[in-house]
Amino acid sequence: MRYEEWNKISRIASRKSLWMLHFCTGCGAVELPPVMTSRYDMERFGMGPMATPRQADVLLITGYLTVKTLKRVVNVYEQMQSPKYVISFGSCPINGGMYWDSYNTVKRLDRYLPVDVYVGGCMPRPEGVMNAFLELMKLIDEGKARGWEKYQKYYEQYKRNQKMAFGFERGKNEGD
Amino acid sequence: MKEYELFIGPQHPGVTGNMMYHLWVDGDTVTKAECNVGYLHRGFEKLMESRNWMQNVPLVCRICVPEPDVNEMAYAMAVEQLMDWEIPERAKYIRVVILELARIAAYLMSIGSYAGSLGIYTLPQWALGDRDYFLDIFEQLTGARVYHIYIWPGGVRWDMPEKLPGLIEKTLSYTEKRLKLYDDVLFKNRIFFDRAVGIGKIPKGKAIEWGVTGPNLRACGYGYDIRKLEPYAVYDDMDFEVIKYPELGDFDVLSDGCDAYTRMIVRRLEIEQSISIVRQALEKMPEGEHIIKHPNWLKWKVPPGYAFKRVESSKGEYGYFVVSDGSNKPVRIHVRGPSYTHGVNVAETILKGANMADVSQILFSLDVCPPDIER
Amino acid sequence: MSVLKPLKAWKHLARKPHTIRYPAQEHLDMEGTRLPTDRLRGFHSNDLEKCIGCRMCGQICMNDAITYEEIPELEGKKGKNIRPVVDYGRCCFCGLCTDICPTNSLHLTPNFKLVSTDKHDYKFMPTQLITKNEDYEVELDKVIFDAKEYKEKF
Amino acid sequence: MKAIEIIGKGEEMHGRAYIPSGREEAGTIIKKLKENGFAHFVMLSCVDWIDKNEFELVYHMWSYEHKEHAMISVRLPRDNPSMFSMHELFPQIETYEREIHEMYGIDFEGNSRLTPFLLEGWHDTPPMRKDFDSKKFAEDVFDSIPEIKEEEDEGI
Repeated sequence: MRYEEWNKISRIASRKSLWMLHFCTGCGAVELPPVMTSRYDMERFGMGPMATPRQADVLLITGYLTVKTLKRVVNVYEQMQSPKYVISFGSCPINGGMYWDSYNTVKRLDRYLPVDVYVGGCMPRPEGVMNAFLELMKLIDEGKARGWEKYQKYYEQYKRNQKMAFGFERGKNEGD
Repeated sequence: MKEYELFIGPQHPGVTGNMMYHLWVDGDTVTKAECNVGYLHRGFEKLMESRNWMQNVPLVCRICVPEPDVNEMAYAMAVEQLMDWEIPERAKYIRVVILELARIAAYLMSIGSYAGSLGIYTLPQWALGDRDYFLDIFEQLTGARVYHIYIWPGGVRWDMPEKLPGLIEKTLSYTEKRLKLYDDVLFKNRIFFDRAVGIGKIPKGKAIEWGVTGPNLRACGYGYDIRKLEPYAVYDDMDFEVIKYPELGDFDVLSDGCDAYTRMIVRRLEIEQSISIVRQALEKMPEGEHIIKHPNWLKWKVPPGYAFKRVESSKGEYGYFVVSDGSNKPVRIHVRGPSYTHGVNVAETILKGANMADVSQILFSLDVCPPDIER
Repeated sequence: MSVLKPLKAWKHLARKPHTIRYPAQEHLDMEGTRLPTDRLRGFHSNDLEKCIGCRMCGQICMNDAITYEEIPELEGKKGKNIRPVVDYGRCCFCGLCTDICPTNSLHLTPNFKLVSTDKHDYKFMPTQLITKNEDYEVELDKVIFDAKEYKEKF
Repeated sequence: MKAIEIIGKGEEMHGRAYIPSGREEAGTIIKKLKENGFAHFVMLSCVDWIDKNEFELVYHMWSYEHKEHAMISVRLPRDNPSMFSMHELFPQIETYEREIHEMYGIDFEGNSRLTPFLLEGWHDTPPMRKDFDSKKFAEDVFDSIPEIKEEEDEGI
């Protein structure tokens, strides 16, 4: 079987069994329990929560990210197996949101991690969240959700930005 | 035996949100615990100093995610005190309704996640599903499911829609029916008796000194509730009894209090209490205005002074310390979150000597909510 | 006896689930009202004819989400010919901008669905197009800004 | 007001006792209040009065017996502020002191746990001080981070 065809089949298979990582990074995580449990029940889409990053496919950035969390999120993202996808919730990861002038939150997520799908709203309603899942499935089907390839390709740029946010290049905390 | 270090969180289903506990473990007994927070620190108090009095209203509700209304209430009361405003009667009743509904929703979430930590996965599905009906009410009343921005200084933002009391009554009676099922699955379940009794004990004489508040304090046998001690809104008009250990209704009193078991039973009983308060408030609600006229938001100046207002949230005592110097921006707003003591000092102390398998249920039974530790 | 009590949950096997099968089914509350109702604070809508460009919404917005763009087509109308552009990467849907609006032209609609792969789609000029009533005149459609024009400012 | 009677000074402020105190006597006042029913330590807040060049530490205490709230206010100079730690009286004061040490740079003598609490690797001015400009910091640090430059083409 040729590589492209195999790719296509694996995409169809992975689209129907996306496991999301159970990591509540911000306040958007409060709309995840309704999505995960009986009222919206995302298992209808074949999605389920997964505790370990090694087995998860989707990383949900639920809202704002503080610098301290970003370090963990980057660790977690790098532990995940490819193909892996990132969904960002709400306003904060797009352009800072409510915390646009805060000293401790990173404002634009796409400078540190490749984002596949953005959901609007503060909080996004569960319907919005489900729309994002459906959109991600569509993108995977079409082979367009390629954030992880982008992360590999521009790894140096992403690493540089992450280090800048963590403060290494500001020259103030070399000791860390 | 050799001692191991163990990190629980921030990416872990067994902690109550985005926080971390650093545990030293000997065998499977915890010998030392250290709380590591700051993953959700957004610098609210700094942000509030650079926004004016009205612009802070959408900000404060983001401090506690599962139950945002207590923040709005405490902030609004503090500003009203500084402005010397008397708010309309109807607004007070609507405030009680929404605060109690939010309390029920928060308790359902806490019960659901606690049951999840015991491995009883039926109850998270039920409780969080039923909580969603309360979010439906919030949406029709306030225009948003989670962050309501509804209690404003001077009243409430919108009047209650005419058909809403009917929906609330229907949801409440549905919840009452469901609570019987919860009892069968969790609160009268043998697994719960065997696992929760005597776990996570707060020493009895120490509870007040350690700053334990809310349901956790009432589970220790102290009948202290801010709704009774310092009645705000119209709580002095409502007829309710403070639930405390050992008055646990038709639930068995299996221990001498202060443990995970009693804390969860107190939460379960307070849902019924809240249901009765909502019913009373809906019944007694007068007609009239729902908000007083605000000054121009952009030029609104608040007289100088200190104000401290407390409300009872589902997690414990919430306090807002507001300092104004007479300008259009606050000098300082300090928030006292209930989890500040529960999550850091109390948890660090009572986790010592606990079994590894019980760490998660102790944290869920204390109802630690990291956003209000860090703000 | 309490060992057997949890097994009561089995009777739910025969019950109809309360799950909302979302893409196929609408979100209904307990009484059958369709949600979201009109009160939901979703994306903005602005009546460009009624708006006078007073910049009040931008002043009350604590998130600095509202900027203004000039629309030459509106020359000669009352007020200024600038209209608000909302950055939904900042907006928190609190609705203070709509409450302070002196002409009531800006308001929040129950429209909340916006899922996109491009973050630049989250900055646009709200117009009547996304309002809840479809029966407005559609002549204003042509002044909707293409979000891509704002790329460099974002 | 019971707290004012116990201590012998202070004023009433919106139904709450406000007791100004010196740096040295604060410990005795808090201890005395604790022994006289004010058993619940609510919180420790800090206010930065930059035009008077001083910090104000406010110890909030609540008495379940008298149903009364007391605020003990201690004013410290803004340069090299330091205060005695009171974590022996109430264990949770340790956490409040940790936070205030981090956010305002106030030193608490006797507290051995003044380690970073909420922030990680922070080497700037303590952020809650009034002379720290959060907006400028955010612009300097986060807005200066460049976008990812993508090469055109090839269908990534």
